Amino acid sequence: MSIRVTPPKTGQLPLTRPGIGVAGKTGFWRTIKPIVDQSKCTRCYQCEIFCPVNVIRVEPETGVKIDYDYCKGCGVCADVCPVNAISMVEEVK
Amino acid sequence: MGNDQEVIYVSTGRPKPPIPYNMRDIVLPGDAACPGCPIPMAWKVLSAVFGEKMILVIPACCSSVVVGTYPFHSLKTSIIHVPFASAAAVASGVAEALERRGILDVQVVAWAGDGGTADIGMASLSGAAERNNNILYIMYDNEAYMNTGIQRSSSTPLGAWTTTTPIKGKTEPKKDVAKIMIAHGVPYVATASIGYPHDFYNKLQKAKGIRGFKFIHLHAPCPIGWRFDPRYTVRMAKLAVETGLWILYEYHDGKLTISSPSRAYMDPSKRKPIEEYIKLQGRYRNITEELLSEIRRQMDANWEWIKKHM
Amino acid sequence: MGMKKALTGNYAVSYAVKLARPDVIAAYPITPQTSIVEKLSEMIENGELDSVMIRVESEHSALAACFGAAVAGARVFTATSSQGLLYMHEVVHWASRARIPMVMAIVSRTINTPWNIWPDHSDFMDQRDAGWVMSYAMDNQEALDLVLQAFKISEDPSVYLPVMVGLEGFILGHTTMPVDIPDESMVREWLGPRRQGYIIDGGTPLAVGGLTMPEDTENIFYGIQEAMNEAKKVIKEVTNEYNKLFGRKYSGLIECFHCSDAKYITISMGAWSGDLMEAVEKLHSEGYPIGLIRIRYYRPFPIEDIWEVIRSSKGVLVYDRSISFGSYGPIFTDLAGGLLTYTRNPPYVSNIVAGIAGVNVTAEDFYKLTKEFIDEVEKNGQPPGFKWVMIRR
Amino acid sequence: MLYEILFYGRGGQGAVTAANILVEAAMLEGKHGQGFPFFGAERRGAPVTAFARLSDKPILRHGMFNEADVIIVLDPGLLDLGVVKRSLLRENGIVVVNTEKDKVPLESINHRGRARIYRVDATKIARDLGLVIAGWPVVNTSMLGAFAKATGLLTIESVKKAVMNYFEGGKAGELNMRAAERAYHETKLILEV
Repeated sequence: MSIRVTPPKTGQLPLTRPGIGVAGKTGFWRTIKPIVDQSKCTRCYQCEIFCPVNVIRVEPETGVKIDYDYCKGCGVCADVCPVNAISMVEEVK
Repeated sequence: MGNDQEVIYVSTGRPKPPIPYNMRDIVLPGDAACPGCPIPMAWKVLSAVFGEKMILVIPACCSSVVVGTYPFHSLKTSIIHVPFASAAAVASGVAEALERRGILDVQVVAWAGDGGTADIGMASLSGAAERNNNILYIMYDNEAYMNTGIQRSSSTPLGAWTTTTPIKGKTEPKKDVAKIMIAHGVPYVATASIGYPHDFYNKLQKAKGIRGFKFIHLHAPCPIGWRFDPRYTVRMAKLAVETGLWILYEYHDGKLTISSPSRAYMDPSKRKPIEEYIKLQGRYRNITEELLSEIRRQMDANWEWIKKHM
Repeated sequence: MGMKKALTGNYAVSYAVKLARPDVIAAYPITPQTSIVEKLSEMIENGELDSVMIRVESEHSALAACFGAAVAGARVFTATSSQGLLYMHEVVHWASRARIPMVMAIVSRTINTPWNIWPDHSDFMDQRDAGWVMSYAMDNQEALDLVLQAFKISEDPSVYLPVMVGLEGFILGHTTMPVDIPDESMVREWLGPRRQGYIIDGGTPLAVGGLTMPEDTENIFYGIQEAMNEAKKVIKEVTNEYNKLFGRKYSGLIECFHCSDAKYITISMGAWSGDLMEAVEKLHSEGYPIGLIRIRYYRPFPIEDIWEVIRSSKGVLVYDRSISFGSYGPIFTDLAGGLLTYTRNPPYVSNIVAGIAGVNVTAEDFYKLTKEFIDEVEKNGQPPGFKWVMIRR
Repeated sequence: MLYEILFYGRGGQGAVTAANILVEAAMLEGKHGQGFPFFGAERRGAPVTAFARLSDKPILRHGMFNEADVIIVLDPGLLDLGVVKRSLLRENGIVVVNTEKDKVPLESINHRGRARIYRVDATKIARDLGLVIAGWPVVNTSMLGAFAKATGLLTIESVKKAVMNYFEGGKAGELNMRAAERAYHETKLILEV
């Protein structure tokens, strides 16, 4: 079975492609901000695993890195951290 | 964000092995989910198992909004948005077409909420299950119609407030869709929780290796609809398991097995009091003692059922 | 080699589908459509047809499964009637707005309640705003030919819209007539491989149908209107090709009968056009300047073609076999509205709604009604307007 | 010239099949045909009607009719029940009845002017040939042989070939063909009015 995929000669298709920031820079949504005490971090990866925005990276050498451009400040990372290395602080803008 | 970069994890003596971890790949930052939403958490686990090699078939639900607005979407994978009642049927069609074209390394995933599964999508779900179409159906269960603003579904638990059960709370127990699917005799049924990604991951891996119809009932607390602080999404999911209210198990080859996170709670004395779970949620703020005992009674009955069928 | 076979209208559709070789068929039984999918199931099980049949639990799922398979690259087919079509209506819109080529046969039956299994056009007409190319057969041969052409038109890059082919239940669906079945290898060569505008098969990450803002959505919908306009050309090209290859004599969107010197024109669609044709023939032989336009394609509505024929006529009588309650027959409203884009002074246009719920309208009835229309216009110089004619026997 | 033909039988006797085979036979002679059942629900044992049209020109008209040029009665009991009388036999019409008797009650046929009545014992032919399915003698193919003889509108050769095509050869095809052939020879004119 063969298929030919040829774009239409008329109109736009209702198609979307993967993109970062589909809802904009979601960091603007934040009212509280996660701050990491790297000295406490045990590299357990819980924050990275659960971060719903996928903006946390746990680097074996340097510890937790957060992309604040997109972090929505939900606080899940702070709650799942078993050693309280992450605290939520008032966002100052 | 370096969503394209490949990261190799080096063991640093962590207590638990991490998820093998393409978890970083598919979910792109900046989606339209509410803060603390469990949906992208679950997608990260799917990502770890299937990578780009999945097609999500999504009916009307929060997820159809979470992935964002034309001309982009927030997942580095394929999605077919479909009418509310049709997820399992569309997925069946996609699976048949792929098989016919010899595409065998792509998993078709019907990804629907509790409304799209337990209510409006029930007939098409039952049809696809009975036909044993080669799809993975995941019901992410946030226990109400959250996308339209917290209306009662048949999967809303007893006593929970919603905008359509505004004063008395829901007066009927939660519909147990996993048991309905077991009754279909499909190859694989499991319950899972966003609080236990390793367990969810293992179940997805198992489902990946099974031909035919697979169903996973995924418990997914919603901070907005359940009225709790978004930071507690994972805690809430775990509490549901730790109190024994949500039981993780698998049904495979006609056998029912309790999954490891729930195993300890077969012993009622190990369970946390259900109040610990319920008191954290605004949707239960008017719960009565009578209802609490009824919830306990139903939970015990559920445990009994599972023990009997193990 | 092609061959002739005595086939019911439903079987003629099944044979057309067999020639088009869809990859996936999904259907649900409903009278009077059922024998199409019964025949296709038999063809699949005895090895004549290499397709996958998804035996779904509802019409909603039938079209949904076809939609999914088509998005993933399959040529698909389904068929339904009446309540089944209404039940799948949501997905009917979904498929066209996703610009997915597919073909569906509608074996017309009226809409309930009360329970009634007999044919009129109300189920078909209920889909007229759904963005599907819509054709309607007059006999079993045309049912077969329209289904084959539907696959070609649907998969044309200028169109990329789903196509539904209508035929009346029983009157064609269960009636056996000689049907010429084209040669399989010629059809295969002519149809070519499945074509579509995009594919979602797990290759390049792509999504269809995600949330879209009003302006972008409007733009996407405007494309459907453009595609409909293009479809008019494509339909004519496809019809001509098909005529040449398989020895048919179809014209494009409409078929004309005794139109060239007619002062009065009747317009109709479907099997009863044959009965009307007999009446027109008789009136013509009696000296009445009367012709007939038969609508083969209802969407896109062939207003240009009709206008060319009726621009200098004195009166037009539209026979509709369905009713938009509180308004008129749908062909009439399409025509009357369309005419005003050409002229301030259209010919007298009248509308007769008849044959509702399967009531039999014969050549003799048409003779009488059409003659009355002409006599009335000649006598009163007034269009007789709208009439719902209930024929009692 | 267009001929309209009615078949009266009981559900399960194959009246509709007879109408369809008639179309096939017409097609073999380069003629045009239509065959169809009564539009609606039918139940086994209950009286059924099937319809056929036959013409040397394309047939434009559609749908059921209750005036016919030819009436084929598969079960003589239907005459007594008054079922056949519901339709009108046109001027110079022909009726073919499956019966062992040489007399047919004329008052059970609603005819307009001249008519010819033929008979054939299709039940006996079916029994002789072992054409019995679930206790029912299969008479429809015999009646087609009788149709060819009584009307002359189709040759017996086309009818036999159409029967063969319908059954796609095989023993059933062979037996039914022989039934049609035998009926053709055994069909007799019994009344002319």
